[in-house]
Amino acid sequence: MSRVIFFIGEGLRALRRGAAPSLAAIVTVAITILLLGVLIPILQTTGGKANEVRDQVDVRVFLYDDATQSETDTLETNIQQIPHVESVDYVSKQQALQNLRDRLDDPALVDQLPGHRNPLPASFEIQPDDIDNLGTITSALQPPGQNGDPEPISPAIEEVLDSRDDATAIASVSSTVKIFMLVIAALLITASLLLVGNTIRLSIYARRTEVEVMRLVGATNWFIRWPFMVEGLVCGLIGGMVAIGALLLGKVTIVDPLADSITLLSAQKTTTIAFPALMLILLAAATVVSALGSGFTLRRFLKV
Amino acid sequence: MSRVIFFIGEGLRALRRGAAPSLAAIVTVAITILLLGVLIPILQTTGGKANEVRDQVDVRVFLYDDATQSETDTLETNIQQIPHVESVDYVSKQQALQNLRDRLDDPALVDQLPGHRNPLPASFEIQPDDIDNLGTITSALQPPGQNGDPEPISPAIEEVLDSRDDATAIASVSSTVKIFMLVIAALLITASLLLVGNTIRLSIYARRTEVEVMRLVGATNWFIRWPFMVEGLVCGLIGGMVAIGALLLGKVTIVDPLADSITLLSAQKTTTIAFPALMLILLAAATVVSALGSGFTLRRFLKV
Amino acid sequence: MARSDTSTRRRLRGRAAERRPEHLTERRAKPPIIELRHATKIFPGGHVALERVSLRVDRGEFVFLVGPTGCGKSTLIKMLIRELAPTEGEVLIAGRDIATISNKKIPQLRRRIGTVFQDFKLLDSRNVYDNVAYALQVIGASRSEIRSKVPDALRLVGLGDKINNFPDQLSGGEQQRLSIARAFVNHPPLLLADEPTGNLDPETSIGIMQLLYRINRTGTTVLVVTHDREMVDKMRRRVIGLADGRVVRDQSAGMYSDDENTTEFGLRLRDEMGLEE
Amino acid sequence: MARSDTSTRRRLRGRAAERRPEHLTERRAKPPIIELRHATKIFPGGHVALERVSLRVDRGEFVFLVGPTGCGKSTLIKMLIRELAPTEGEVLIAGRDIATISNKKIPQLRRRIGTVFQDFKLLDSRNVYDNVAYALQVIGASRSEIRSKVPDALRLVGLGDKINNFPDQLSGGEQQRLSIARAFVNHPPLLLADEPTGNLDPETSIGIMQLLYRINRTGTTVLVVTHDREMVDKMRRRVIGLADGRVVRDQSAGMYSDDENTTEFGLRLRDEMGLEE
Ligand SMILES: Nc1ncnc2c1ncn2[C@@H]1O[C@H](COP(=O)(O)OP(=O)(O)OP(=O)(O)O)[C@@H](O)[C@H]1O
Ligand SMILES: Nc1ncnc2c1ncn2[C@@H]1O[C@H](COP(=O)(O)OP(=O)(O)OP(=O)(O)O)[C@@H](O)[C@H]1O
Ligand SMILES: [Mg+2]
Ligand SMILES: [Mg+2]
Repeated sequence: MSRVIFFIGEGLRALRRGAAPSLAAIVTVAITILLLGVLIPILQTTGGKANEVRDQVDVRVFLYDDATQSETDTLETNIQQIPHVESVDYVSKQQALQNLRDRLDDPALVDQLPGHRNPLPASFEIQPDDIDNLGTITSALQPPGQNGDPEPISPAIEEVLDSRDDATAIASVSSTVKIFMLVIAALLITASLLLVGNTIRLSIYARRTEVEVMRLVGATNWFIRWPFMVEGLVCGLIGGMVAIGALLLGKVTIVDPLADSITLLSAQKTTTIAFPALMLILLAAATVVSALGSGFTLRRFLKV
Repeated sequence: MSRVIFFIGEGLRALRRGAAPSLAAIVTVAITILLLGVLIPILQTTGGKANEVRDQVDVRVFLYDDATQSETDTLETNIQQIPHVESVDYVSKQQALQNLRDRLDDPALVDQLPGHRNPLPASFEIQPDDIDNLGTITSALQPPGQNGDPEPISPAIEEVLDSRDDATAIASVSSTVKIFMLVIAALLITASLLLVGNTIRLSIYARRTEVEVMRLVGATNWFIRWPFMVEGLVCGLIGGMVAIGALLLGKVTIVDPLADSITLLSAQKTTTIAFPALMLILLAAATVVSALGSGFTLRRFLKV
Repeated sequence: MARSDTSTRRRLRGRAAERRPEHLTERRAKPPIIELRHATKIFPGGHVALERVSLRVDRGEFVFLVGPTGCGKSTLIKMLIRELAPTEGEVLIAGRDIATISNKKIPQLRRRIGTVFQDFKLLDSRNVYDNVAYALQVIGASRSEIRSKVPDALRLVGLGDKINNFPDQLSGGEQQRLSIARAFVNHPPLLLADEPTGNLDPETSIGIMQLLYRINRTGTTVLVVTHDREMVDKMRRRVIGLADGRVVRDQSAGMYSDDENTTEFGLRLRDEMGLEE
Repeated sequence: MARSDTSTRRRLRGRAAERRPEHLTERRAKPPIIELRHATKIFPGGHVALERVSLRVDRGEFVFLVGPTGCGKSTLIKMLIRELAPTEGEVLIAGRDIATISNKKIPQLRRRIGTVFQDFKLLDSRNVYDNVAYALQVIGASRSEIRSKVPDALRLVGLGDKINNFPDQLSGGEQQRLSIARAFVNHPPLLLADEPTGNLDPETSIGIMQLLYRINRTGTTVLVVTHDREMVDKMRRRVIGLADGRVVRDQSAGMYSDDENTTEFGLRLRDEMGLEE
């Protein structure tokens, strides 16, 4: 117990004196955490967009404008019984127009469809349980008839369309975007680790003679290491908190006011980690990395 | 002259011995340059997208489907004579449909406009010389008639539409995106400077006793400083070259093969700096920053 | 110096009296505390610092190690605490070949050997008090033990009023004495002192030698490297002479009374060296 | 040591002969090379290291500075090269108050003063040769000058065969001699040596003292801090005694023949200190 107090006291010694090595460690941790805190949410949002695209792969069943309500209802029930169908959504003509409007950069274009005629048909949007089962569903909707041509299972069906051709393209684009984002995220995290490790290494190098002396007067490796780890932990904590303070400040003063006007920022998907959770993870990472980094780096100087 | 050779020799001394401080400086420079080299092009592309949006603000004149060719031609001439008009583009019905198709995430939606009826009208797209002159152009196209209501200047005109309402929104969104990107870029560059400066500071701190001894045996500040600056310069150069090597490798093996499938990557706008130029700038920056950083930081240790 | 601190001295002398019989009677029965067997040290680059050195130092002895500069004295000391490993031959401490001690156990060895380094090896970020305290902290001494022992040790070397100075705020001689205080504060059974009086004036040197003598009388084996020929001559203790990495002299200079007490010893030294008390 | 290197010695002696008249006749006309006027140094924390110290050292003198450990000798040396500034009073070098020298000109002052630091202050990342060469590089010496002077200086202190060692590969005494070589290699008009023989055996110490004496005979003023009372007694030069930060003794110990040459001097020292040549 008194050991623990001693190690903590020792760990704080360099910080109390405001020694250059600990300050350098704090600065590096603060900056890398700040960068991660800014860039990770951006990467997440971009990755989220890619996922959205992937979700858009579906089978659409377009209906004649004169399809009756009962035809439509029967069709919906039938569709729900097809294997591999995850969900079916009915999209009315009005809904279709609204969707188109939402997806255009310039919604006015739709409003100006002259005479306000609505040329869009009603449809069913069918989500497959997997992107690969698109074909099965399509064939179930249009089993081959007597002459070998596909025959729709309901007279209400004007046309069945699956995005099978696009599917492969979209799947590959969305996965390349995601891989790309993952690569950048991995790069960022590796870079942060290297930067922090590098600084810790140099900060211990600056005190290598002291470490050597400690060894020579009979300190065990762990006796030397604990205070350094406590110091690393505290530096990580301070650096992380400084960074998170700056991030919160930036969020409140810059991002939040803008969030309304930029969809990119407001589009927080369920796949993205919530901001407070991210901050906690970063803080924990900073603390653990610098503590372990200190302990680990020290090995090199404990050979005497 | 022999001075210069001496300073260069001295500057390379630490590197020749593979001393920890210079290695640390190289690592930090390499990592920050790598990050900048990856993130700056991404920021540039995003900023370019924002500019594109800004360019889309215009006045549209929609024409009746039954407008004659001569009516159309006359109208085009008239429009060109309106003040503040920068350019006029005729968009045929087919062109309009094609545009809509291009702007949708899911082009199939347009193809499925049932019966392949084309509901979109032909139109003129008028670019104002400035986003603020939209109103003037619109009024010139529809001067108030006798009863005070706007009267189109040609019978071919079904409707005149300007994106005045959107204009402010778009202008603000596009400028916020740009500000946001600038903020991130500034943050990145500041962070890089701080990280490199921090490492340099620590690397000189690790050798502060040597600097002190040099002072005590009669070395002038510049006599001490030059070798450190040469060392900084060389570390910057090596670190920069390592990073640029990695970037080129990454570009050739990862980005170029993907560029075809991801429009984000292939959309190199004229506003973005070309890749080789960026690399050169980064290399120069790394070299200059670490050389000057070394010289500057040393000041603190030259007080003896 | 220590002259004013009679209580500590009495305490030390008391201990010596208790231990004396054991260490006198059993001295020959136990293995020598230091033994070198044909120990050779060749530095990378080829310089032969020590060449087939063999010597034994028994428990409780007081030994001087002398020799011209660069003859390998510090190298020998460094081998005893395994800061350096011999290129050939064996180094035994208390009968054990220290090459066979695992890296993890080396701190245990070093804690039982107090070392005054030629270049002091102080902890620059700690003040005088904490430098000495560190030697107790590594052996896990309690806070109260540290609080009582450290000021005593510092008073004995005459640094009682410099407790809060950092090493770079001390004179050369003060740094040297700090290094000495750290070496003996945890009462190690073996004390190695590499030129402990190189930066001290004759009067203070005698005080330090007197202190080492007193520590020796409590049963601690003391090995002192020195260039102070006068001191060596006057102290009449065993002298090992090195030259060019070889033992060239090893004489247990007779005619010294084992029972001379510390005050008598000090008086005689001062007298013979022409210093008035 | 230097004994083998007769050519260098002859060269040095030749110079001495040329300069001698000038420095003997004009000695009193010029301002003293070192002058302290009521110099006081109080360290932050309140310790008074020097208290109203006044003294003059003329050009060409050879002066010993003695005193117990912690009495302020190194502080005085540090004030002479403006490593420390006096709290009160003035420090004049060659008649100029060094407090009035701008920070940019301080290196010029230091280049004209060779200093042997008590803790050596070697450049750890440079080998023996480069450490000495550095003192010539700072004054802008040519490569050929460096190539001829550095090996000479190293031979004079007996480090001719350690040219490629780094400081941490030298024994204590070797480091000390390296520091001495660096101090005199550029023939400064003033040489300050803070305990230059603390880590040396008596024989090597005499060699170094002989070297300092020889340097002094070329016209260089030499100030030596030492604890070696025997050496001080035998050399019969001026002795300034400090105690507790005050000058307590300043005697230009008479009866020494100014014209005793270096060999005679060395022989006499060895003889009087009981060392056979
Ligand atoms: N790391 C090393 N590499 C090469 N040579 C070394 C190394 N360490 C010491 N030496 C050489 O070994 C010899 C013995 O060194 P040591 O330090 O043992 O001498 P010493 O007897 O303590 O001398 P001193 O009285 O000057 O302290 C010296 O000549 C020194 O130059
Ligand atoms: N930076 C400092 N802060 C406070 N006190 C100091 C500082 N430097 C030196 N001292 C004190 O000033 C006194 C004189 O120190 P100085 O180094 O001049 O002694 P010295 O005469 O050279 O002794 P030695 O013979 O032991 O080298 C010492 O008592 C020392 O503790
Ligand atoms: Mg030694
Ligand atoms: Mg001193």
